[in-house]
Amino acid sequence: MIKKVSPHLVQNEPLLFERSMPGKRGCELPPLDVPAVDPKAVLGAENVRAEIENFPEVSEFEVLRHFTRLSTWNYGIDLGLYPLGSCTMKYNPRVNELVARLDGLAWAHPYQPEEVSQGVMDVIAALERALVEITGMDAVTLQPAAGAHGEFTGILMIRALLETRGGARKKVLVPDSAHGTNPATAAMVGYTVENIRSNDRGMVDLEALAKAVNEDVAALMITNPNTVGVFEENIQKICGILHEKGALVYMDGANMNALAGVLRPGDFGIDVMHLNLHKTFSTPHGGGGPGAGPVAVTKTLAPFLPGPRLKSEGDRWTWNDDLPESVGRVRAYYGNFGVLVRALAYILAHGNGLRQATLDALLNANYLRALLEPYFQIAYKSRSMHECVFSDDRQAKKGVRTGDIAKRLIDYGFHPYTVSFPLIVHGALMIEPTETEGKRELDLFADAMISIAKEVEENPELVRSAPHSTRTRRVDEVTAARRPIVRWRPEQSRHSDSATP
Amino acid sequence: MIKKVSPHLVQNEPLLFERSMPGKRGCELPPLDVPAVDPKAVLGAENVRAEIENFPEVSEFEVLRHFTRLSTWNYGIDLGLYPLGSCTMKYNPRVNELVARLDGLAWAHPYQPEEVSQGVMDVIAALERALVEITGMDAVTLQPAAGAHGEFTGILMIRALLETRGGARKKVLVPDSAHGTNPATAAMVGYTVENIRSNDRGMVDLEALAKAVNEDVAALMITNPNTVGVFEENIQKICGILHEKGALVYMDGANMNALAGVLRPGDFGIDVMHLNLHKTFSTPHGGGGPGAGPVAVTKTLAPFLPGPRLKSEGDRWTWNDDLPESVGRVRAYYGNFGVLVRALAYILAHGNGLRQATLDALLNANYLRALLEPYFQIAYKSRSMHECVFSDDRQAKKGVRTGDIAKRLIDYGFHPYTVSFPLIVHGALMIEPTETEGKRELDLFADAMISIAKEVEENPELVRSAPHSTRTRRVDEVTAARRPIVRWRPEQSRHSDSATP
Amino acid sequence: MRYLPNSDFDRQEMLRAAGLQSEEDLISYLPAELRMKQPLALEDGKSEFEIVDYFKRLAAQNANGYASFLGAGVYNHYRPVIVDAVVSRGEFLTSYTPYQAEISQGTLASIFEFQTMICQLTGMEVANASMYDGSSATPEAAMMAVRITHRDKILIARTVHPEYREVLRTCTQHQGIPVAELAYAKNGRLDLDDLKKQLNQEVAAVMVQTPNFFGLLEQTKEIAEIVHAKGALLVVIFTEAVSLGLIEPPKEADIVAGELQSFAISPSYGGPFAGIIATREKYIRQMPGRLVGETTDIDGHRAFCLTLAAREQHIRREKATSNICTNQALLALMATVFMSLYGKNGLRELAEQNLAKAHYLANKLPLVFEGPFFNEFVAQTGGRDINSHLLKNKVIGGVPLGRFYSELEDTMLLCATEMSRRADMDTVAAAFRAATARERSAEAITAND
Amino acid sequence: MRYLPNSDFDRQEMLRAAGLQSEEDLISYLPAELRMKQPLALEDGKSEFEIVDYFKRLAAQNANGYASFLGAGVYNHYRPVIVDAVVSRGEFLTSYTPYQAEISQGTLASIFEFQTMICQLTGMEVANASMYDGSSATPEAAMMAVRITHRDKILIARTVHPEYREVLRTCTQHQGIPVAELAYAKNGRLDLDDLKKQLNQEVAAVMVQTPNFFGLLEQTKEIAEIVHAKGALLVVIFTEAVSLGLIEPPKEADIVAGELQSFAISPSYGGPFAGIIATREKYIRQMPGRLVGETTDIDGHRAFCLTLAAREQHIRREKATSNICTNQALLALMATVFMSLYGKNGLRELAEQNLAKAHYLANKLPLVFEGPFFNEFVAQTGGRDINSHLLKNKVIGGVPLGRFYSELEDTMLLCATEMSRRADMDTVAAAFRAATARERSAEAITAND
Ligand SMILES: Cc1ncc(COP(=O)(O)O)c(C=O)c1O
Ligand SMILES: Cc1ncc(COP(=O)(O)O)c(C=O)c1O
Repeated sequence: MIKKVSPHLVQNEPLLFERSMPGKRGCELPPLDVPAVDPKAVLGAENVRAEIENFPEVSEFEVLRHFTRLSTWNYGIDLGLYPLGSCTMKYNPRVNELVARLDGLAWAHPYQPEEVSQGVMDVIAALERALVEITGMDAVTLQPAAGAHGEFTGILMIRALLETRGGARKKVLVPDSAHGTNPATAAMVGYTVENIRSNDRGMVDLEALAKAVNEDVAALMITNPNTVGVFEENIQKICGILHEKGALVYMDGANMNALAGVLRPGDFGIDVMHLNLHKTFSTPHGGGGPGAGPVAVTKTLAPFLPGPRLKSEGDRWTWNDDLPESVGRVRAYYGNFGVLVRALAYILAHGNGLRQATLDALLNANYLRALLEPYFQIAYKSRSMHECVFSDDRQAKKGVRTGDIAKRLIDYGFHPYTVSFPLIVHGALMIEPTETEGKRELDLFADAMISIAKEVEENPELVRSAPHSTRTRRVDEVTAARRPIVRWRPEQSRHSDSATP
Repeated sequence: MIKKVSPHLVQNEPLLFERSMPGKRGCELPPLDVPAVDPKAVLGAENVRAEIENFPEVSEFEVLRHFTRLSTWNYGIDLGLYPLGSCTMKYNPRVNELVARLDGLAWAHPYQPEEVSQGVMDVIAALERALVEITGMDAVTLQPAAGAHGEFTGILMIRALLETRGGARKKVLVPDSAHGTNPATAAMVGYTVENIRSNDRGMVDLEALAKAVNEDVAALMITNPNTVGVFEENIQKICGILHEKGALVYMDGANMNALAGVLRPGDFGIDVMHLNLHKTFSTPHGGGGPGAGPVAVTKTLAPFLPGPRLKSEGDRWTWNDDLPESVGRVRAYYGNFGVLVRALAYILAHGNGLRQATLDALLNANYLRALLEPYFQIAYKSRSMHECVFSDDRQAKKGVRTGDIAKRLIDYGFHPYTVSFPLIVHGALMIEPTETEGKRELDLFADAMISIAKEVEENPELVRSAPHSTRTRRVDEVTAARRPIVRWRPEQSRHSDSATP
Repeated sequence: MRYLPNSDFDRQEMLRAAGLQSEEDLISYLPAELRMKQPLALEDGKSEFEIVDYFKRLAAQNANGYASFLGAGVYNHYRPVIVDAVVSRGEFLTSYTPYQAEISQGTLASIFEFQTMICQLTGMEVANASMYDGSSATPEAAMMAVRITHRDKILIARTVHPEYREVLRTCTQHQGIPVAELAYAKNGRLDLDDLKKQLNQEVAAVMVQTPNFFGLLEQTKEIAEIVHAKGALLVVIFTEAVSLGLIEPPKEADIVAGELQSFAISPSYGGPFAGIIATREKYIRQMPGRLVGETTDIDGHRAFCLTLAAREQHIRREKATSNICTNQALLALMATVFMSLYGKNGLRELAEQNLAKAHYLANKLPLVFEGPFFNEFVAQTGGRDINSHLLKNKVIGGVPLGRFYSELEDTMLLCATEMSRRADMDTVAAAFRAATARERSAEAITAND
Repeated sequence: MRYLPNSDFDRQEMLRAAGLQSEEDLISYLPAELRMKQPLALEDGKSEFEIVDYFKRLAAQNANGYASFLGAGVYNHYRPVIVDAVVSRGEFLTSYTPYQAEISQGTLASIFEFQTMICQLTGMEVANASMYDGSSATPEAAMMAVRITHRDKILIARTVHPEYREVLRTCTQHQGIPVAELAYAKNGRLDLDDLKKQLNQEVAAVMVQTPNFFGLLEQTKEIAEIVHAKGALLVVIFTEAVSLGLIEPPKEADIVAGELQSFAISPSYGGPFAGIIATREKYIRQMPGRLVGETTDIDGHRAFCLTLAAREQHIRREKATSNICTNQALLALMATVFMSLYGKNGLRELAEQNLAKAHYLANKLPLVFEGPFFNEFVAQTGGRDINSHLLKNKVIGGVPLGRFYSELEDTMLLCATEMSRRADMDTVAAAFRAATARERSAEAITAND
């Protein structure tokens, strides 16, 4: 039975362009307090554009109402459990939004004089310190804009280090369970990618790894706990194997939410790693970003960090650009500062209590696993950390796949888990509850999953054709890709949609 | 056909008490920086309470999610047209929320020294000035907390004035079309109420009025435009009739949205009036408040205004308490200041352009009237100002009443109009679109109303049993009143509601 | 104009549909002599940027970032961030009185929770959905007592907030409800002898405030016994809701009238706040204000709706229990969120911190009264202008009581809350000490002359 | 802890259900030598009040309420209030990449609107859902050009933002993509002769920025002709999106890479911002980043979904067009709301105000370059420390260019926007004049010696 949601109504809404009407606007300017200039005169007529064709013209209230209505078509963590595995969809504390918007922080210009920037620099320094402590590494850069960007930065540093040691080498090893950004990153830094298979416990196969590691290998990119939520128990051995051949170990720290306060990658033998502040440190996912992907490194790699770096000079901070070994900037300015503020606020809120948050994340995942294991095929028997991954094997026999179960969950009032990832699990259901969910919500989720498992037995078509109760029903992604319409044009719209007037 | 909304899902949510679990909390305090004291020691054991029984214990995120979910069961102006007649449900500009929260305003204490309060006092002075200009009256008090409170203040002042003229008199005249607060107010000030009937044009019947006015009459409380949206064209004569007998005229200014920038009550002969800042001046209705009900008066009545009053002393403001004729405070401090800030921001935004806003309000109402008149019985043939009032006479023949049509509108995605008020209209449908609605939304509303009119003909039961598509269906108000349950108690809940886990 | 969604094109079409030629036709039928000939003497409409700029400039002219020891009915408590996150949701902010229950369950459920928590806090059986504020709840409670007892006299303690008493007088003066005041004793609490003296069979209600205006706890149990013995009702008023986290609730009261500003409502120069009235179940039909009740919908699911509207003006008109209509729903929602966040233990800890801070400060100052106090107390200034001195150091001292009580000319009412920093309290203590020292040395000089 | 909803009671029950004895059992199987023996060397968790207080103190250490003439890729534009009202809605703020289209139509529809408006503004046919920022969009555009042309050399104008060029170098250095820079002419714009000289059949793309780093308009039409004649692609970069309200869009470009910070994204010490890449339809499958497309649901209603995922890392892994995953959706939403609010006419007026303000200020200062500029320009300081003088008056002057261009040691880049007040511009002008006057009188003194 569906307990968590009830049918209700949501407002329809056309696209802005369809709402537009000549002469309207939603924002006005103060009167100009200097003489107007003739654009054609100062810029040259050829440089002045005609009006922006079809650009919307809408009043303020219509804009607010437009986006408010659109928002009601969305699901967010604020509405309920969002167990999207590998994404750590935890509560986004609202105080973090407040502090990030304080004038002195939000309106700081990256080029304003350092003497009137000590506060922002202090934020950066404090966060670097905290992340060093949490990871057990030696130094951190906050420049990368997201996890993938951090990976890029880290692999680039490995490359730069290896070059000083005689050559960049050719290959990066990536376990077959890795996230897609890992191989994509290696390729962007000019490496070829070699996959390492996982063993039947969901961990890197040591033998396969040992065989693959040679003087051509620059690094292994390992995720720990890995994408099946399992701790790589041989992590120290793995690092040893790589180091023995002069290769390095990059750790994808997307799953740091399983470790903070309990284990430190710095103790594993990791050389470089990134963190996803929008995961472990609760900065909002915002419909797909912004994120931040700080990179933590050992002392050996520290000189290669992107510049500039903060340096203390007496009692004040200054930016140091004089970094001869640095790989160079990976982006303009100093990183996604506004995201850094939020992450620091989150760390301050927990302090050394981060360990409890981690334990709760593990408990929630293990609790769900225990409740669901009777109904779904667990991918690996190994112990789970912060997420649990099932396969749709049992349900597939009835012709129902993980994607169908996911859509049916929507009818039950939940955002689905991560579908079909990691690739090594056949029809994966990857479930990460995070520590900010309580037992009540988890019980409702387990009930829903179990109920769906029964539906699969009794009425698989019901599941295959889900969702049934949403404003938008199953979306035709195939047509979207076959003949892409990626912008609105007058009269071209594909829809026959009387429901959006 | 229902165009404006689609079926979707909303989250269920128990009451906070049902969510509560010992040991949780959603807010923490900084460590105490002074020695703790033993409450029993300093207060006496008998003065220290036991724990607050059944008081909720919930974590921060649960609180946020709880109220977010609850919010999705609501309809607000932000979602669509809210044509609640007499309530002027217009857009609430978000900038007003921002400025009302500026530290220097939101954290000003009413007893802080005047030398560090000049900014807040300036806000009050500026709003008083603007309201004097808009109403054409001579002085304004911003103290009253809402319209009804303003009425009370105004009638009290009339009483005080009349007492200086030899006696408070006995009666207050109230047209039968008046809002319920008018007679209730008169009673609270110790007057008996005499109803004046309206004529067949929806206006005060001059003859009936003339007959009723005598030396026992203290005042007439008139609404203009009145509650059927019609301008009292004889307003000057009406004032004359009252004044001739030494009585005064109170104007309920709830409908000032029809006048601002076009007509000024000060020119009608009005002695006292109130404004509803939460209507005409767009401060948010907030689910039922806060409001503010400034009272504007003629010079004659000014000495009776509640104190303290602002007074300028050189280049600064000071509060003047030395007001021998004042009726006294009607509330502590200086009024709903936070509401005043928002109203002033709204007035600044329009400035002298308020006239256009008024004209748009009139246009919207007249447009809707034109579209609906073929299907619904207009209450009076007189011209409409900012709202139009219909009767359900035609639909009643099919057994469908205004309340049923209202509930059916919900299925069509609209908040209903005001139901069954004013009382003089048989089965009233009182529709006030306000100027912040655009033609598109009005067209959808008219379509919905017309469609319902057809449903009444073809399938009245469909309308009588509406709404059909909301999370909560028609609510049993009779049972609620018969055996009132106005608080939660463990195990007592009336519901059999598996849908709220 | 950015707030007006109709374009000129829309307007033309709509005028046509309404059978009108021009905008002027919308008003041309109105008495010509009344139609404004001149535009309003207001400036041109301002852009959002200018509006923000204007108010920022005004805001900067007030105390900003000052430490403050003002209380006296308006308290400086921390406002958790979640509160604004909730009340900024358009679904709460831009809805109105929940007449249409089917699309107002969010507001209704939250008011039901509010009513319940107010009962739990005050020890009463029923509570309404809000009054304008504590000061206006005071006469409403008095009039309610008059209706219940069919008596008409009110006794109110002088230790009730002076402005509340003034509002009571304003509201009762023309209703034939005589109001008399009860003296306070040396210890700053209601003088029980004066109460006994003035109390008689004509008295509908005795009104006291606890903690009272001087911050002291009134002996509500003893008072109740005296009052009830004469068949009158006891109305207990509170201005500092945080005290209810720690202090025995006034269960013995017949009506409780209070102010919830302390619960996440910013001081805002005195409003908007949220008052409440709570009482015993048997008096429910005499209560003013909105009430939400639990019921079911036609499918049998739990639902909430406004109830007992037969008390209210829109049904009963001149026979209503009050004329109140729009009240303070959004502020009540703030208070609800606040209570939910602090919860059972948090609210107690909050109250304990207030107690500790106030006692820390009080211990360093010369107190006027001796009784048990919560987070406010009266200190002796000895006629010295301590406040001006503090103000120069960006500290706002206490409320000088001379303006309300001529006999307390040389005193001030100070308040310390969880927001009061120890260092600032030490500054206040030092100012008191310095003033005494200055005077002593001044005396010394005078003596030496 | 307030963020953790499980009570100890819950935890015990859950442990039992999971077959565990204690919390320790959740980790006891992990290598003992790796498990932390000590708690993290962080302070105890802080209350919300302390967190706010901490950041307020830090915020107060930065420039607050200063007038600023900094630009250089980060602009000081008014942020309409509606923007935060929209992005604060939990439904937008707390959702993630809209993989599950059926409950993400809000995000998807808004991105579709974003992509459309970016096309309308830039004159391109398709635009993606966002890149990290303008600087990272720059190498992405370069690599895209390499994929399209199967050539591997990049030419980039020295008038492109220096930090963007540095990022390009960082990203291309290990991919075998040589990057060469193109000189600027006396007039501060790309030196067309140098372009012609360096351009050859190996060049995949020529990258220019307009308005360029000096604020000047590049001659993109002429450049395009030269570039296209050699079969290379033209990549046009922009950092000041407001300019697109007024300036002819770079229709002749093959790829446009830009930064939308100007559209309601606060400077935030340099991020988070939102970059974009827009291009011609035929190159769509070589674009990096997310794309939203229009389709229908099984009932035939219009719907949106992520599309052409076959370009992306989660499908293509090492063969993906980029490794980008999480991008800048919420910032793109801010920009979308901003564009919707200003709309067709507002955006133009905004651009015109920027133009007027910048020209007002520029007219009073000694300029280094002569060409047409939008809202930034380079002024000659003559080696005088004008900025320090301004800073004392709470005015932040321009960006000294010596740090990026050694040949421009005695110059600064100034920016004026709609936020620049005339009085502050007059202050800047006066400081320039005063510096010259001081120098002249100093010269006079020296001459007299
Ligand atoms: C395991 C893993 N690695 C890397 C990433 C990439 O991080 P980002 O999306 O921040 O670029 C993700 C994000 O989904 C991930 O789950
Ligand atoms: C005509 C009229 N008069 C008076 C009032 C009372 O105003 P308030 O609710 O602000 O007390 C209303 C409010 O609904 C009204 O419509």
